[in-house]
Amino acid sequence: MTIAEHDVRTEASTPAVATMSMAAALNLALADAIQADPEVVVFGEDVGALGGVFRITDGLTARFGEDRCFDTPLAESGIVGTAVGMAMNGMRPVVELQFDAFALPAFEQVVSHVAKLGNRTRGGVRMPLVIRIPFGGGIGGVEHHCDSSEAYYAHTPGLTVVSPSTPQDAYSLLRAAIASPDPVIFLEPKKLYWAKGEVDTSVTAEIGTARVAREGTDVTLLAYGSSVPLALEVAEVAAAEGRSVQVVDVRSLSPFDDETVTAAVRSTGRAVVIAEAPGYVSVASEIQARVFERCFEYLEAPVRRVTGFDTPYAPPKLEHWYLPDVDRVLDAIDSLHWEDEK
Amino acid sequence: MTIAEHDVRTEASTPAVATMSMAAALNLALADAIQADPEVVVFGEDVGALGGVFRITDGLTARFGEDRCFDTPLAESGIVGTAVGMAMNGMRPVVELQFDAFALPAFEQVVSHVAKLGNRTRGGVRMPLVIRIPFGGGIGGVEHHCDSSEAYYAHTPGLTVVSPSTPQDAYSLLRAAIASPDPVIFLEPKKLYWAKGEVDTSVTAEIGTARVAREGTDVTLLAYGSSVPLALEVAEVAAAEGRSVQVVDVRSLSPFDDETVTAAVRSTGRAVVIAEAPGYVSVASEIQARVFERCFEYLEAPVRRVTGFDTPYAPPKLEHWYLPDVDRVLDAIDSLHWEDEK
Amino acid sequence: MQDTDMLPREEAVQLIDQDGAVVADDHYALPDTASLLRAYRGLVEGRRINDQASALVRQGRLAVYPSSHGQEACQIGVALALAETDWLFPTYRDSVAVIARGVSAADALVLLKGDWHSGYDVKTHRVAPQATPLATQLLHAVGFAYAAKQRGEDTVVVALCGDGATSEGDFHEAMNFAAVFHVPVVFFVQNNGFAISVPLSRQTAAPSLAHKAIGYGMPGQRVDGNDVAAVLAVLGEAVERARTGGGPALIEAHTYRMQAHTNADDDTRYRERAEVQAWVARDPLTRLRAHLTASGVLDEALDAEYAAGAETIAQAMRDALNADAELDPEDLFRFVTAARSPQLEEQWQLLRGEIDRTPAETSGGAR
Amino acid sequence: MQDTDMLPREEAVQLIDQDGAVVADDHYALPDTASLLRAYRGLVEGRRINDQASALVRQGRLAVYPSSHGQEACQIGVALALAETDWLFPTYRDSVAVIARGVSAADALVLLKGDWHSGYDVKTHRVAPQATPLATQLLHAVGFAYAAKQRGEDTVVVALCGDGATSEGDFHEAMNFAAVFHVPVVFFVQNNGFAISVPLSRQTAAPSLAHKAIGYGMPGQRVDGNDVAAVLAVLGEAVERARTGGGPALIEAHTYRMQAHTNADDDTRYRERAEVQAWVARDPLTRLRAHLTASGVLDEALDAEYAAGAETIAQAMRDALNADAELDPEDLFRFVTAARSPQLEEQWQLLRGEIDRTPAETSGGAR
Ligand SMILES: Cc1ncc(C[n+]2csc(CCOP(=O)(O)OP(=O)(O)O)c2C)c(N)n1
Ligand SMILES: Cc1ncc(C[n+]2csc(CCOP(=O)(O)OP(=O)(O)O)c2C)c(N)n1
Ligand SMILES: [Mg+2]
Ligand SMILES: [Mg+2]
Repeated sequence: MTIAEHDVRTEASTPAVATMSMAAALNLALADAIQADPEVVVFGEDVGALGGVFRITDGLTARFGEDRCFDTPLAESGIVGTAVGMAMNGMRPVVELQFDAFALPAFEQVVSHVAKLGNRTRGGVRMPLVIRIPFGGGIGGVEHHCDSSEAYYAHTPGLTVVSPSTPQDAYSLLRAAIASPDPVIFLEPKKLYWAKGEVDTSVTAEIGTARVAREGTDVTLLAYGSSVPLALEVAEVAAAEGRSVQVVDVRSLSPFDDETVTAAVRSTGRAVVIAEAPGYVSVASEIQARVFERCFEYLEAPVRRVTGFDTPYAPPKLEHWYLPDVDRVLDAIDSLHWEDEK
Repeated sequence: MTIAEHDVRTEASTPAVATMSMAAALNLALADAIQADPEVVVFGEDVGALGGVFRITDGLTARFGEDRCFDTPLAESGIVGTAVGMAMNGMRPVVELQFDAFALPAFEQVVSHVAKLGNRTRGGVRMPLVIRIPFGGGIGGVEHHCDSSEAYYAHTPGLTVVSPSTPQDAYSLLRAAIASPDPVIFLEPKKLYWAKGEVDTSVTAEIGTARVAREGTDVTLLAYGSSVPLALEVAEVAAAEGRSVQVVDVRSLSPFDDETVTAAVRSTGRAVVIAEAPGYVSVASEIQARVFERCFEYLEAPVRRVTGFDTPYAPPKLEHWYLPDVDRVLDAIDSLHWEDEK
Repeated sequence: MQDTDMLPREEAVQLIDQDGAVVADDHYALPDTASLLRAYRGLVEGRRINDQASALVRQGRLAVYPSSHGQEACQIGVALALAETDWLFPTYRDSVAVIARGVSAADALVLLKGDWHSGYDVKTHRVAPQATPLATQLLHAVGFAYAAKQRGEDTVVVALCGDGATSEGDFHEAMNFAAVFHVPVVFFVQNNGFAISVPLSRQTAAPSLAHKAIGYGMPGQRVDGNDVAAVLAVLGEAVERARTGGGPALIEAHTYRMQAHTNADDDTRYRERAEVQAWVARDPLTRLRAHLTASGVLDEALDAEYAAGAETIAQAMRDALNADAELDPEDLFRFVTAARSPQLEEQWQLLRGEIDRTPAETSGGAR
Repeated sequence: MQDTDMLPREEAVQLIDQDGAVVADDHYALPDTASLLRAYRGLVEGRRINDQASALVRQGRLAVYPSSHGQEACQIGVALALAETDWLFPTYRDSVAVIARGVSAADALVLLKGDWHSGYDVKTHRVAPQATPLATQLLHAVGFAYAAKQRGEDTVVVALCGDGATSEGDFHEAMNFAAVFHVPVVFFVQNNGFAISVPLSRQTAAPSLAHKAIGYGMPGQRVDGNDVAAVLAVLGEAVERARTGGGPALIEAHTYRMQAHTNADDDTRYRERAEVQAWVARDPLTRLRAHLTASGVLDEALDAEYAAGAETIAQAMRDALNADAELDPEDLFRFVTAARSPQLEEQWQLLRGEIDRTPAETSGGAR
């Protein structure tokens, strides 16, 4: 299936509202960004004629030419390292790394240069580049194709790390990421690529802000990426059981929106953090720790987290046991000292 | 200064007690391990004739020959990748990567293979290799020479991550790491290389265990690496002010000794985590989160952390403002709701 | 060795042309008839394995299959060039070589079926797990060979990768370590013209990939990768040189991936059908069949016998893959480290509790 | 270009021998007298900068200094071969080249003094920050050149690295990207025989580092790195070819690091004094002085004038480095990202509170 077949392509100049998949929204954001700014260039492995293994860059080369969207040799450090040089020379590179595990060869470039060049030069050189990574599991992929590596990036000072959970955020956050003067690690939940939603191209997103995805009064679920639809599903089930569940889409993993998150958890007094990645030393542990610290006086129960296990990602046939699911989150909610309730 | 000048070299066969620097203890552990097991090989950049930039491998090539300790081409992924192959073929490689930042080119090999090969092969192939990294700051080093990257490794399932804070642990933990059937990231706090202490070569260490470094009843400091001496210094100052501070040397960052840590914090009801690395999504956040979760009912105040800032490591002349110090830890302790005390 | 002796020939070595005719070569001898017949049988089986696996993907029994259809001369050549005590370091595309090395098809396909990350005992078959992260396994091969050399064993290691993988930093580091430590490794690059959709012209501007060898101080050679005779001759020479202390070598085999990258790929997006068609004439199987038939060593009966043998393997593949393996979720925690940490045990107990509470009829399958 | 034209010569190009005599070359012309005189002056200044910086280390004013003493012909050759609009991507060892490019010594040494991670405005001088992680900057150079080429600018980028750095994966990826995208980059490797303590024989088994070029499809050349005339000629040719659309090139300069890796190093551990001594005779300065003196263009008065000019630079270095810079701890938070995040602001407020509470007399220095 190609995105062109979805027939959602819109001219950048005409703000439009349409229902489309997250993949289509990302494709549209890239096309609009290329059109809006002559310095935007998209490159990586298989992003040209093929349109990317997930077809996110579908049609861009045909439409804008090799100068704006092109394939590179197969070398991730090379891709990120040349992007650094292009950014130093005024371009706004948007690179695709094919899967989380295949972003790892570029890790030195990301940590030692992408994250630090702006600081090193006292802002004399900025790094307005975006590294897009199809991220996470839940698609039955074999080893090295389902990892979640947000912790590596979020821990690294100087990097902005975001992950959308809706087509709207996919569009708006990607546009914001490309417009940002700072380097952005843009994590695209593979599992949600084909989930549809409404996209209004005139809506802008502000990096660094969380979004309350559902109101609720008893407990707050804090999630991002593919865990957001899971949290919403949990909220539905819990509602049927009489529990009012609030869902916050953290969205911006770094910087973090303490204001929204703290206010949300204080309002319910209970919280569960959900994420696919192994939980140990993770974004989930960070959220858990800071919520604990900032909401200590308001908590009815310890903040819990439901995450992937601290094991390598499961093979496809065991994936369903590995990933956080509705029951596991409900169990965590159940453990939040409800017996103390009057 | 060479380690040979310290004149602490001891034959492996004769257990001995002597006072020596951490550098000398590490050198001794390597020598003893080479002597004890014909499959142990030490290699990396400058570890041969030079004895390593920190002289940790001083004299090993001269004593045991090029077959047991040798220099490689300058390529960290190459060093770790060949170590993987050697381990597959029965060797026990102990590699040195020169500084935290220069371990990054090997990150893909570490995450995708070192950490996962045992799991991939259902234990058919084990990875008994040790990656030694001189780690952390406080030595006035220029950019890329003072980073703390334990979070990257601790987050990665399959890796064991340890860091000694005393010459005794340096010796015993390194011997344990080399003897381990699993891959170990061995983080050597540069700042402590020349600090001396007693080493008894007959003492063994168990990976996965924390160590209560000082008893105390009012508050628990949780630290590792170079933060342990800092915590002990804080405890001294606090004692003078009438506060009894317990210090736990976490030592094993993964796996983590929940038992010791939880018992310690429950006994005091207050805790501060100390680490040099940027705090966001860090080992410190993990410790903070799990202590919160496990000690919730016992806590008089929120668990705090004192860490490096979420900025690139400071240049030498600003380092003293960047690193956790006695005052900053004392401030954190002061914030732990003592006003509630009767 | 003169410096320029490390450069490959201008033209790839070919011993049997696409019509089955023998090409005279003043350096490489045509393998003997028995070897060619054995190779032919391997090609027949290899082709059948590829096609059966692709069929199993269509039937939903395999999650994914990167076929080596068209590249079987490389796959079989590699398997036959190695002694039993030698080691192979393959990639995801090298299932046929792995099977030809003695691994059962059922075990070889565990990864692609999705039961586990690798399904065979690497030590029994002397085959490393198939590597997915590109070029990384080349370094493992070097380290493995280093250890063998240190012990005085005469093991040779053959490391496989594709044209795309030569662009990775690890390719460079592996070639360099191998040359500096003079270890018995042969790097065998299957240049099939594409890295997924990216053509060779986007991977390199060099006269050939084999021209990289001199930059490390090892010999490079190019071979017609659809001519199993040439593959056997060139690889055989490099393996023997490595075995007798001559150090590493780089061999580039010119071949073509006749199908899409995997079933998930759509190769009509990036290459012309005419180009694919042109390679049909260079098929490794047909040319060797023509050669052996013309030489009178292969007749219809023998060919049918080989086909029947291949069918037996295909049947075993169907049997193995149509059966659902009993999977144990505790396996997730069993092999992460040698001893299970308290944290992992705690996580297993959580999962175990969930499993115990899951109604029996669904506990084995997807929730 | 014929394939083998990409191979370097058997011997490094040399235009002036170690005694100052001109070496006839049928391809490279000796630079004119004005250029040589300018280069000589650069060498005098470069040597003085190196020695002054080393002295400042001994006086505790610089944290560390990786000296290019002995490599000045490379440093100055590079600076002079570039047009003003060209760009230089240097390493930690290339301070002399950076200064020769127009950066003030005070600004160039900020990193090594410890005040900040880089001290000059890269855009004014068209010099990237000096790179510490080896070979990483080569990729930046390629990307930079790519952008220049896309815009139709005639900028050439020269990327520097050492012999050790050629072993890194990033070296390979940079060479390959440069060749595939045919960008105007010249890779200039200063092969000084050592990577800290590790000799060249542990970095490569190749006939020369320049032999790597053909494996990427670009020309490689070797030059006597202690002969500034040869460096200017060979580098000049490559820069001009790049400027006129001829694509990238790799140049290996054979030179020697006369001092330890840095002041923190002890080179007696890994090399014989006799070897170091042998290179004294090949010093880049003395041979050019001999040549220019013999040619009658340099006399004692002019030499003294150059020495005085160098002394002025040295004096400026002393002045700059003996003064303590006013450092602002808030800088730690100012440049991490374009806008300061609430988290960083919170952390700055924490530090600011501490600073406010610190007794005035200690607040500027170490606690
Ligand atoms: C480090 C890394 N980057 C990207 C990928 C994704 N990927 C899988 S196969 C492939 C193309 C490989 O091409 P080539 O090396 O020519 O081998 P072929 O598939 O043609 O056999 C890519 C990009 C990967 N597996 N590993
Ligand atoms: C990726 C990386 N690994 C290791 C180091 C540590 N290191 C700094 S300089 C050096 C030697 C470099 O040798 P070479 O490239 O020959 O340059 P030279 O110092 O001789 O100029 C090493 C190993 C580093 N800076 N970066
Ligand atoms: Mg290929
Ligand atoms: Mg060098």
